[in-house]
Amino acid sequence: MDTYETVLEMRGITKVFPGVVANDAINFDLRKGEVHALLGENGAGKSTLMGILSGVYQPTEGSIVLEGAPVRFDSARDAIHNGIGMVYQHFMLVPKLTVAENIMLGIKRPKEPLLQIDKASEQIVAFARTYGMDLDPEQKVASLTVGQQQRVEIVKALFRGAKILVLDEPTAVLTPKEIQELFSMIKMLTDQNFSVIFISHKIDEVIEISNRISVLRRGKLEATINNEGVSKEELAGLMVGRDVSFCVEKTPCCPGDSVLALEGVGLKDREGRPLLKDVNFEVHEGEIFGVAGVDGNGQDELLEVITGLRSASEGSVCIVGQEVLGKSPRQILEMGLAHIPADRQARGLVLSMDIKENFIINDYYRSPHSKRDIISWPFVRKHTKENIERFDVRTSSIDTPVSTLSGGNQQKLILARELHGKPVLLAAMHATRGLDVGAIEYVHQRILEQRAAGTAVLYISTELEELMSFSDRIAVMFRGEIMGIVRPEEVTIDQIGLMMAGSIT
Amino acid sequence: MELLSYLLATDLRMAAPILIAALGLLFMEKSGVVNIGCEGMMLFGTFFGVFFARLSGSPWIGLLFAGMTGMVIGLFFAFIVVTLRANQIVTGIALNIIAQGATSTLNRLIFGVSSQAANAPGFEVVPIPLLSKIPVIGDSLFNQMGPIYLALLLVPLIRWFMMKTTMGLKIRAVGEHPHSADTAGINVRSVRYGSILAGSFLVGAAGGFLSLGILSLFSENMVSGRGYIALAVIIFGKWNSWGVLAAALVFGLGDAVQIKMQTAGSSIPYQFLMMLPYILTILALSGFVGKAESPAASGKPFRNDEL
Amino acid sequence: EGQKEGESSDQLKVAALLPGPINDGGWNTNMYDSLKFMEKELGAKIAYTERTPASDYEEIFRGYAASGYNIVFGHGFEFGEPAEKVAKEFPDVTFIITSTSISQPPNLGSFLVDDFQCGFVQGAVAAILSKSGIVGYVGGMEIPPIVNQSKGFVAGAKYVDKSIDAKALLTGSFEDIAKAKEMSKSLIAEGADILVADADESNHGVIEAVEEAGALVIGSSGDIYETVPDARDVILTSMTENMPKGLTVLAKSVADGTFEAKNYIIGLHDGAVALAPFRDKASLVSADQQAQIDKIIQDLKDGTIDLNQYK
Amino acid sequence: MNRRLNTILVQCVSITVAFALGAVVIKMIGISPLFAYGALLNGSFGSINAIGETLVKMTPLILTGLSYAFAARAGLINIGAEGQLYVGGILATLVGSNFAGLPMIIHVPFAVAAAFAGGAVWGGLVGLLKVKFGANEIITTVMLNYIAIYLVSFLVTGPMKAPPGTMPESRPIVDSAQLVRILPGTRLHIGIFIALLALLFYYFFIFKMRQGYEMRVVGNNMESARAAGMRPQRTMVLAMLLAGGMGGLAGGVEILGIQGRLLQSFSPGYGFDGIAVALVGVNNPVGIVLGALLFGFLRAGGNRMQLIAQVPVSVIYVVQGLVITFVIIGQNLHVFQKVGVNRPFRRKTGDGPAPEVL
Ligand SMILES: Nc1ncnc2c1ncn2[C@@H]1O[C@H](COP(=O)(O)OP(=O)(O)OP(=O)(O)O)[C@@H](O)[C@H]1O
Ligand SMILES: Nc1ncnc2c1ncn2[C@@H]1O[C@H](COP(=O)(O)OP(=O)(O)OP(=O)(O)O)[C@@H](O)[C@H]1O
Ligand SMILES: [Mg+2]
Ligand SMILES: [Mg+2]
Repeated sequence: MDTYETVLEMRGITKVFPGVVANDAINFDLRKGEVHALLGENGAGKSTLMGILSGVYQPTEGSIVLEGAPVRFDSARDAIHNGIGMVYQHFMLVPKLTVAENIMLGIKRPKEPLLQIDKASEQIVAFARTYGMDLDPEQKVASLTVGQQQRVEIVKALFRGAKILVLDEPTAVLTPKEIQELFSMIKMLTDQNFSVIFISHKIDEVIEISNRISVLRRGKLEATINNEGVSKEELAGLMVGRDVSFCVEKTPCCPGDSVLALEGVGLKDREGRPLLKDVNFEVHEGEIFGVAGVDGNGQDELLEVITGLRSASEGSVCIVGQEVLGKSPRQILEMGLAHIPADRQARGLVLSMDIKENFIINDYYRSPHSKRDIISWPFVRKHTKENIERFDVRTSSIDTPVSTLSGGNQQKLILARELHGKPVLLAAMHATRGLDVGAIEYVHQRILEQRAAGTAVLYISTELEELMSFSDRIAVMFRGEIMGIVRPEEVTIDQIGLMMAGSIT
Repeated sequence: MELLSYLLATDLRMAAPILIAALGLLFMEKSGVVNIGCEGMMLFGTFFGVFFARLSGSPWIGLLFAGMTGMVIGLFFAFIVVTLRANQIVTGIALNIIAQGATSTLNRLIFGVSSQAANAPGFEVVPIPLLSKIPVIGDSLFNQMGPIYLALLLVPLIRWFMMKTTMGLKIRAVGEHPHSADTAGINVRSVRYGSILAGSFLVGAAGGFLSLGILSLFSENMVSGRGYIALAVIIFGKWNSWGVLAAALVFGLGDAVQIKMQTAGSSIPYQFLMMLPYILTILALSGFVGKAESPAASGKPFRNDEL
Repeated sequence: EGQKEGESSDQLKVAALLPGPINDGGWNTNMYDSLKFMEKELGAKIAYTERTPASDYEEIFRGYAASGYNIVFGHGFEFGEPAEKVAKEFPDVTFIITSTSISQPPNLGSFLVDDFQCGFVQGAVAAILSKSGIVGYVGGMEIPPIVNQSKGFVAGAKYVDKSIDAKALLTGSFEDIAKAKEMSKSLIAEGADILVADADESNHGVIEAVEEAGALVIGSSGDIYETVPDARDVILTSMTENMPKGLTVLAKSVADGTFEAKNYIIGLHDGAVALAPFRDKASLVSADQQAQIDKIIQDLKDGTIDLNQYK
Repeated sequence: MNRRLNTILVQCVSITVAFALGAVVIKMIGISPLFAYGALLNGSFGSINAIGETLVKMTPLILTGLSYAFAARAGLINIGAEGQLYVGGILATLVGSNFAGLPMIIHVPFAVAAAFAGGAVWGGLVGLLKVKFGANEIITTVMLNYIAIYLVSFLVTGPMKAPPGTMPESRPIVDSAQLVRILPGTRLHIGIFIALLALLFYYFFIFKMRQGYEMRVVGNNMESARAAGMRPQRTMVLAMLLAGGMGGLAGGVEILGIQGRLLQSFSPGYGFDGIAVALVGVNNPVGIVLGALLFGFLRAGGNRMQLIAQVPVSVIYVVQGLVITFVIIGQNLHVFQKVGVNRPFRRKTGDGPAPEVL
């Protein structure tokens, strides 16, 4: 392939937000049938650049040239009509609407005031099939798995005639199998001359899927390189501007007493369908116990049962020998539980409140944080400041609302809050989701420190590589059941992948 | 039997203005707009309904203009809550206060201060041939005023519109998740403007029906809280037009029963009878309606430069 | 308006506090008309506050008194207490409260229409003329003038005929016309053929119901044959209370210095309260019936019927 | 800060525009706007008495504003201050018109506490219905308003009616339970201190106390609150209890300080104005005072406008409505500035201060 046809050019794009230059004179081009990856740390400006391409933002400077002609997108609508299909980092689907309704939203079909949902559904199903996807058009989006939702997003974009597909961190929420499916779909699309812009923090993926790679750092384009023989380290270096180590340096595990013990834990939903079935395992002091599985196979419920947010219908859960079932979340926290929830914004933080207020959310009611129902803010300020510094949360002040922190810093804040007091048990889920390599490295180190200090760690994730390199043992969940507990040294990723799909070792 | 027929007829009549207003509110709510100023909007409708019905000699024209008045007010409301993204509740409260003052002022400026209320030709009962002869329900259901039939027709029509048309889908999407709608190329603001205007037409017309159908005159503050009740009816009816109908009927029934009990010489203090519809609502809400889910973006202003 | 001859150079200034809007066609309009009448007859300068909030009675009394008004009316029993308070501060200003019987020399008197008596006549007339033997009364809020009149109504009807079914209903509001209309319809559906409307603004609702459902209406507080000419088809008669005249006489007595701080009651005996002629509906009243009505009125005037025993 | 100055400037301009529009209406009915506004100012700030009146009006408005604000902090929309005010009035009257002979130092606090308790019951009921049955608080508060108003009507015409006579009013508040007037020649009474204390309490409770902190967390993100071991249901009930209590206090101070006995429909809509007070003041203590000042000014001056300039009450409503509208417009004019200052949008599943329905 020597003669490339350039379909899209972004020239000298600069975007200034108050106080931040999110994009700084970026030149970016996309060729027909290629996958062009956009790599960069959190806050490097990737989403902003794509926001400009999709008409959500208007650039401060610079221009967009589409198939040779300069264009101007004043709204998402303009971009869509020009064949730009955007799949956002946070999906833009309406949960209460069905798949078909979501896909039909905004399709421009003049003179058709009626939905004719049945006819459209047929078309959608047929259309999706041509790209090897199965969709149930009548299902509500809220009831789909993330992977399925992503497919809906992609079909939605294609159905509207997108020629250029932008995928913003599409793999962050997928299982390995789903990632492979996504990749084969991307290949199918590029074979049919669609062009794809692929955004990710994950260097391996980028290397696997893309033809060319552009690296952004702090709003500037560092380099655009052909994906031939570039090394992981090289890219990582470009991304963060320093060397990054990829191996988790881990001392051998020397597990102590059992800290968390689950026996025959079962849970049913309102209709009586099992969410958890006979779950048994133990996590010991100084051990990282990984839980692998495709999202929605009971991990959420498992965590909820352990943290007391939900009550199991049978079995027993013990923390250091004490029964947990029937105890309130607060009582469990007081037993020494630290909790990193799956969705930091939904369940971990209160975005509109400030850093110190978020920091004390577990301890605010007890001395020395408060005395006789009155919060001692001077202590809280001092305490928060110390720990914020210790955990390297970057912020100008502890009085700023958490909503202004980047994702990485939000996660660090949660770590600072949960880990500063030497927990007995750390239950974490998706602790590195959406974070850049630097931040992931940081989170891992902190958790390893805890392990070294004797904390038992329950680590739920969908990232198999991470689990393999990071955990001492791994349990694989499928439909609410533990399919097996393995040691990472003794299995391959593929074997775990199979267990995640329901086969027993 | 006669009692039942009577109750049904009274129920339907008392429910109609609330129903029409609630259907209008439903449009707005579906697109994520809460209009607590419904009371005021209705009041404008009552006044201009009478005004134009007098002018033209036709209650239908009065009703039409009552709706259009609603739309003018709706445009103003939309500008403040959609374009300026102001808090919808305060705006609604301001609207209520203005309406109370403006309609009274206009009434006095136009019709003068007299003990003869500004009256206008009202709607007549139009019995539907044959159907109105059915025992019990015939007399109550098919022996009503024109707009009541229309209001009843609107119920399935709006349901159909929301579920089966492209516009309806857009409105639902905007109310549930405006940002998704926006990125899907839907102009969220226009959709909200449109919903507010369409809804305001109905709310205004509901006022018009109160002053031209239930009565045939204008008198200051005659809406008497029905706008607030319409808001409750939406929630009670779970944002579904059939539910709204049912809820409006519950209120109407409360009123009908209450009136009936007073006429029958009940010894219960009349204040308790007046409370009846409200107590019924609370009980119903706590007993079997349960948690209702509003459109997710309900009441929240939308800005499209956030992503 | 020019000043009347013989008056001192400073014009009489009269103000009133009203609980509702001046155009309610009932209680409040009565006071508005009275003020207008004083303006015309006495050349008074008039002012009024409508929809006076309960929290501000006292303050508004004080406001008028302090701004040089000679007479301040409180239009309703509820104004009594605050007026008593303020009256002490302004001995030169005369306070007159309607619909109550309080007095506080030297400068606070009251003016009461005998509502029970009005209701009694209305009830009697309705009972005499009713064909169905069922008569109704629709009142507004539960306040003394309404309650008294409704009790009088029932007493009057029973006085004529023990077996008559006299139903007295309250809407609980002067503003909810729609409810008044439904109530009246309901009464008519129960068989009532004559209704008394005594709910101010909501009277319009009663009248509409009567027009639609076919019955006759008796007005209260004023002659609705004059004030609601459109409804003459269904108007039987009214109890007229000539409040403008009565109040103007009082105001004049203040100007003349002959005002006494006492309770003035107006009723049939002094001619300020009367039953309006049947006019268009005279054909419905037989000579016997007319005689019976006249007798009752006469007996009330000279005290042959002692209403206290019915209260 | 520059921005604050800018905000104040914008607000001044928008209020001026509102009054200018109001002037057009006043002119239309044939009254000199200058004269009318002179009366407005004169009636609200023109004399000691006028200032007293403005403060008298502010007293219940601060409290009903707090009623809305307390609930809003826990993510609830309380339209029920009006009803809470009525029930507070009932209880204040029950205590205040009985127990003659108690020393004032006991009787007043007792009556005020009763008012608080009455409102708290009325508000707490909303909270309970919400957490036990999921009954939407907007509806239940609206319904309970009507119920309370009819309840008062029933009580003053029945069980609580002053013994002789037919007047629908309760017995008067006895001297020992009346709130002392503090400024000679005005009606200003110690209720204003009760309101200010309540405001102080609000500030302290919300920002310094752990229950207030809980309320804010629950109001902003219920899920995070639960995960942190809080009990959102209790917190919501507590919020509604306090909100109701504030509404009840408003009724109490009004009866004990101004009206002196219970009458039907004794509130001129303070409960509804309170919503606007809190919203104009963005639930912030200083904002609430300013909001109450604005409304107190309009109410006190409005009376005077009717009394002196003979501007009909309906026109006064128009002017009031315009002022609120333009204050809202002024608060939101920044949307016309080029770049938003807000945070980029994200899917905030359980987040944002917005309660489930707004
Ligand atoms: N709406 C906005 N207002 C102000 N600043 C913004 C806005 N959106 C983004 N920024 C700024 O632009 C920078 C780039 O953000 P962007 O979201 O494009 O980064 P990103 O590369 O997508 O990060 P990530 O990998 O975490 O998704 C951020 O550092 C932020 O400071
Ligand atoms: N409105 C804003 N004004 C100024 N700076 C902002 C604004 N919004 C965000 N930022 C800055 O943007 C940076 C990154 O924001 P961004 O939204 O890209 O986070 P993120 O790392 O992408 O999180 P996630 O990966 O979870 O999406 C942060 O440093 C934050 O301080
Ligand atoms: Mg991001
Ligand atoms: Mg991004």
